[in-house]
Amino acid sequence: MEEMLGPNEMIVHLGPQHPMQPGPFRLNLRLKGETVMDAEVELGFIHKGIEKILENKTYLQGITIVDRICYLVAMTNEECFVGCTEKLLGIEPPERAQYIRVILEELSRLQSHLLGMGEFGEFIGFVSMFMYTIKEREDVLTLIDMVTGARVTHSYLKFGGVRDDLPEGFKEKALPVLNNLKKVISDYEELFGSDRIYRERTVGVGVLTADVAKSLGVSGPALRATGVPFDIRKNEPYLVYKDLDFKVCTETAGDCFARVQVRLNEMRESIYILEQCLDRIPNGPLFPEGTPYGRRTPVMRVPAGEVFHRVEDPRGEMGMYMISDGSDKPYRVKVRGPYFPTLQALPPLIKGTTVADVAAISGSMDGCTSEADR
Amino acid sequence: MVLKNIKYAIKNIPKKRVTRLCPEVESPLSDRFRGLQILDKSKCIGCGICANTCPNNAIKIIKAPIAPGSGKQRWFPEIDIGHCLFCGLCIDQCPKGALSSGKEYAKGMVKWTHKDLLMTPDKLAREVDIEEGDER
Amino acid sequence: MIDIPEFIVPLIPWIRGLVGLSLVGAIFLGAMGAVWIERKLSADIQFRYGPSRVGKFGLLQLVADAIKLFTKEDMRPRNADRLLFDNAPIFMMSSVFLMLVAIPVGAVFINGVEYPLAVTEMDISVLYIEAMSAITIFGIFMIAYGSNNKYSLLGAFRNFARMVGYEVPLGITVVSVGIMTGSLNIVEIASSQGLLWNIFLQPIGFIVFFIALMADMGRLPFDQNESEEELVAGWITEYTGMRFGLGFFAEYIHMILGSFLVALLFLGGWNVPAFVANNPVLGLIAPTGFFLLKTVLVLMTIIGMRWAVPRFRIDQVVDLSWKKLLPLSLLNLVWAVGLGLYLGA
Amino acid sequence: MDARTIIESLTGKFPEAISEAEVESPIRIRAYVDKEKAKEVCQYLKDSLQFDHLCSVCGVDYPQRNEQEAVYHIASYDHPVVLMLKARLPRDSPEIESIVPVYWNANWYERETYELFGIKFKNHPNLKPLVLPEEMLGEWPLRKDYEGFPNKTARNLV
Repeated sequence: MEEMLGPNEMIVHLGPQHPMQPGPFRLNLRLKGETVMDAEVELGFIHKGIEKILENKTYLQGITIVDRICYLVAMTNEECFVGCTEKLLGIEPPERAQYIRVILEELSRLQSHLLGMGEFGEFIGFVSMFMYTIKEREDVLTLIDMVTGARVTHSYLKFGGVRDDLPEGFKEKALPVLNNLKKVISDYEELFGSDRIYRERTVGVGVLTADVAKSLGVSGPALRATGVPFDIRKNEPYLVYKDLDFKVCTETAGDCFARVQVRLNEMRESIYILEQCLDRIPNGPLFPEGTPYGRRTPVMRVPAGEVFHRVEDPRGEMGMYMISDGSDKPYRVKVRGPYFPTLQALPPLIKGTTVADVAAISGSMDGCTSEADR
Repeated sequence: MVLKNIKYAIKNIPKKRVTRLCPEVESPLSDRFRGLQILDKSKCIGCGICANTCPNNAIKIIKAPIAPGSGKQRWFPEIDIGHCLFCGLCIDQCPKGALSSGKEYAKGMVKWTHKDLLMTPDKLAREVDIEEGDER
Repeated sequence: MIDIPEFIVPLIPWIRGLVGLSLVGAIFLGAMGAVWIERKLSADIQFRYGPSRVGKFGLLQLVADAIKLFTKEDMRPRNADRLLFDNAPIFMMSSVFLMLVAIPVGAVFINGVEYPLAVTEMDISVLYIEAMSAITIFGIFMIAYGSNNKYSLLGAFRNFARMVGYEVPLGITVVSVGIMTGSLNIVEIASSQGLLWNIFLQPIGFIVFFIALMADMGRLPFDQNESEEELVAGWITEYTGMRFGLGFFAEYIHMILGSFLVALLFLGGWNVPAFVANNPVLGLIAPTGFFLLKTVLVLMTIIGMRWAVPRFRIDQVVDLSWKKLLPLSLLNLVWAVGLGLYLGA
Repeated sequence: MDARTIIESLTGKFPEAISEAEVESPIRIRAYVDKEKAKEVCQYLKDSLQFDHLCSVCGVDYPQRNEQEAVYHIASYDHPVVLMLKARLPRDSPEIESIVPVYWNANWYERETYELFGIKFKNHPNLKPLVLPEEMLGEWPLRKDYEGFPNKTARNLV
C-alpha cells in the first residue's frame, strides 16, 4: 500500500485496537483528506485455531469449543455443530427439543441484533443508543440464562436433544419481555426514522446493490437489505422452522439505514416465532427414545462420512463441513462463518467514502472478528 | 427532526436504574447457574470419566482422604479452576451424579497465583474453607 | 437606601473588578460542576447511577480525577514537536481566560444602580470575546501538529473546517444583536434588554446562535474533531496526565462561557424587575443568582444534547453552516436592522 | 432446480473432468473434479446452473492416501442445493487453479487454505498469509502431521 501513496495522501491504520471495531483486525486506509482512496484488511490478531482444536477434541468437547467462535451467537454455532454430528449419527431430536432449540436460537438472534443495533448507534455518535439497547438485551439474556445457566457461552445443546427442559413458568416470564421488546422496537424505529441527523448519516451510505452483494458473497441482513430474500431458515429449513410461520424481511435500498431496518423487522419476526413456539411447544421427551443419547452422552463413535450443514446465524449463513473417519474425534471441521465474507467485502465497500462513513458502514455490518479469525 | 430523540432521552431520566452498585448488591444468579463444582464424596467412585470429558483437561484424579482427618484414601477429582470453562460437561457425564454446580463464581477464586486455584477434593466437597487466602 | 461613604465611590470599579476576578477563579469549580452535571445527566438518561462513590452523590469525583491527572506520567510521543506539544494546552487555557476577562458573571444593584461584575469593561467586548474564542483553534492545531499523530491531524483539520464555517453565522448574529442595541459592549447589551429578552425579538437569531455556538464548542452533534469511533480521541489522542486535563478543562470552561454568552445576549442577562433591583438585600444577590440559574439551564441543555443525538459527518456540518445557517443569519440581520430602527424610532 | 438435473447437466458438459458424482440428498450433491478443470467447471456452474454463491473453500489432508483435497462448497441464492466439489491434489506439491476470477469471495478462503494446508492457488491475485504470521508460512498447521500442536498454539501455563 505504501508504494501507491500519492501526493497529499496518507495511510491511517484503524486498529488492531480501535473503538470502531467489533474485534481486533487492522484496517489500513489510504486517505486523501477525508476520502478513503484504498483500503485493506489484515486479520489474524485473534486467530485461535478452532478448526485444529476441534480435530483434537471429542465431539462432546467440541460443543464447548464452538461456543467460543463468536460469543454473541454461541447458540447458533452450537446448533450448526450439533446438527452436523446428528446428521452423521443419523438421529433427530424429538419435537420438544427442537422447539426449545428454536426458542433459544431466536432469543439469541434477538440479543445479537439488539447489541448490533446499539453498537451501530454508538459508531455514528449516538452514544445513548447503546445503553438503550443493552438494557433490553439484558432482559433477553436473563431469559437465556434461565434456561441454559449461562449468559453467553451456553454449552446447552446435546447430541439428540437439549440439556435441560424449559424451567417452570418460562412462558409467563418470557411473554412480558417479548411484549416490552415489541414496544421498544417501535420506539427505536421511530427514533431512527424521525431523526434527521441519523438519516443523513445512513441513507445512501455504503450502498450495496443486489448483484454486487451476491458477487461479494455477503449473506444475512446485509444481503437481505438489498432485496434478496436469502434466509437459510426458509431455503433449507432445519429444526421445526418449516412448520413455523414467518417471513423473510427484505429492504431494497441496500444502505446502512436499510440494514438496520432489516434487523428491526427481523427482531419483530423473531418475537412472532417465539410466540408461536411458546404456544405450540408439545410435551414429550427431550431425547430420541430408544437411543442411548441423553443428558449423559454415551461414548460415541461417529460413523465415517461427511456433511455440510447450514444454519441461519444472526449475521448470515453459518455453515460447518464435518468429516468423520469413524473415530471419536472429527477428522476435519471447516467453519464457514458469515462475517468472514462480509469483512472481506468491506474494502471495496468503503472505497470512495469518508472516514466517518467507514465507522458507519462497518458498524452496520454488525461484525464479529472473533468468528472471522476463528 | 432531532427533537423526538431529545424527548425520548428526557423521558428516560425519571425511569428506574437498571445497574447495580456492584460489590454491595450482588448479581442475581439463575437457578441453573454453573459456578464452582460441588463434590459429593460419598457418591464419587473415582472412575475418571469427568477427567476424560473435560475439554480443557482441568480435572485430575488424585488420591485424597475420604473424610477430613480420615486416614483412608480414595480416588477423587481435583479441578484446576484456572483452566475450567464452567461448561458443566463433567457434571452431565458423571455416572453417579457426584458432581453438581455451586453458586460461587468469585468466592474462593481470587488468588495471587495459578497454583492456588487448584481445587482439591476437600475444597470441592466444601470440607475446608475455600476462601482461605483470598485477596480482597 | 444604603449610604456609601464618599471615599469608596472612586474605588467601586476596582472592587467590582476584584469580585469579578475571584469569580473567574471560581470558574474552575464551575467547570468541575459541569463535568459532574454531564456525568450525572448522561447516567440518568442511560439508566445508570453515574459517579456515586466519592463524596455525596459523587460530587468529589472530579477532585479524585484531578488528583489522578496530576499524578499520572507525563508522556510524550517520540517524534513530537516538544515546544508545541508542551505549550499548546497552556495556550488553549490562556485563550479561554482571555475570553473570561470580558465576560460579566453577574451584577449587583446598590441603590438601584447597576454594577456589573466583570474584570474589565470595554466598548467592543462582544467582538473581543469572539476573537478570543476563535484563537483556541490555534491551540488545537498546535496540539495536533505537535503530537505527530494522524488522528490528531485529521481531527484538527475537521476543527478548522467547522470553525471557518461557524464563526461567520455566529459573528453575524452577534452583530445583529449589537445593531439592535446600538452597542457592542456586552454589559450594555445585557442590561438594555430589560424584561423583553432578545430571544423574543430575534428568535431566528437565537436558534442560529445556539447551533453555531454548539458547533464552535464542539459538542456532540458537532464533535467531529474528537469523534471517538472514528479518530479515537481526535486532536487530543496523544495527551496524558495534566496536559490532557488542561485541554479537557479548557473545553468545559469554553462551554460555560458559551452558556454565559447565551444568557447575556439572548436570555436577558441579570435583568430583574425594578422592585427586586431596588431592594437593598435582594438587589445584591438576586440578579446574579437569576443569571447563573439561566446559565446552568443553558449548560444542561447543551450537555443533554450530547447524549440524545447522533453525530453529523464533517461535510454535512459544513453544508449546514454555509447553506442553512448563513442565509438565516443574514435574514436575521435584516430583521434586526428593521426592528432596531422601529424600536429606536 | 433439481439435484438430479444438476448432476446430469454437469456430467454431460464435462464427462472427463467430473467423476464420482452422486446425489446425497435432495439438497446436497457431491462430485470430484479434475484439478485442471476446476475453474472451468465453476464458471459453468455460475453461468448456467445458478450456483452464484460460494460458501467456502477448504482443504482436507489425507496423509495415508498421500493426497490432499481442495473442497469447494458452492450454493445458490435461488435454490437450496449445495454442491460439494472436490479436487484431489498430490500431497507433496498441491497446486490448483484459483477460482477468484469466477467467485470474488474465494480470495480470502484460498489465502486461508494456502497458509493452513500449503495448497498453492495458481494465478491468485494476492497469495499471502491471512490469519497466520508471515514466519509461520511453511509449517502448514492444519495438516495432520503438524507437530506444533498444542505446544506452539497454546502453552499450558501451570
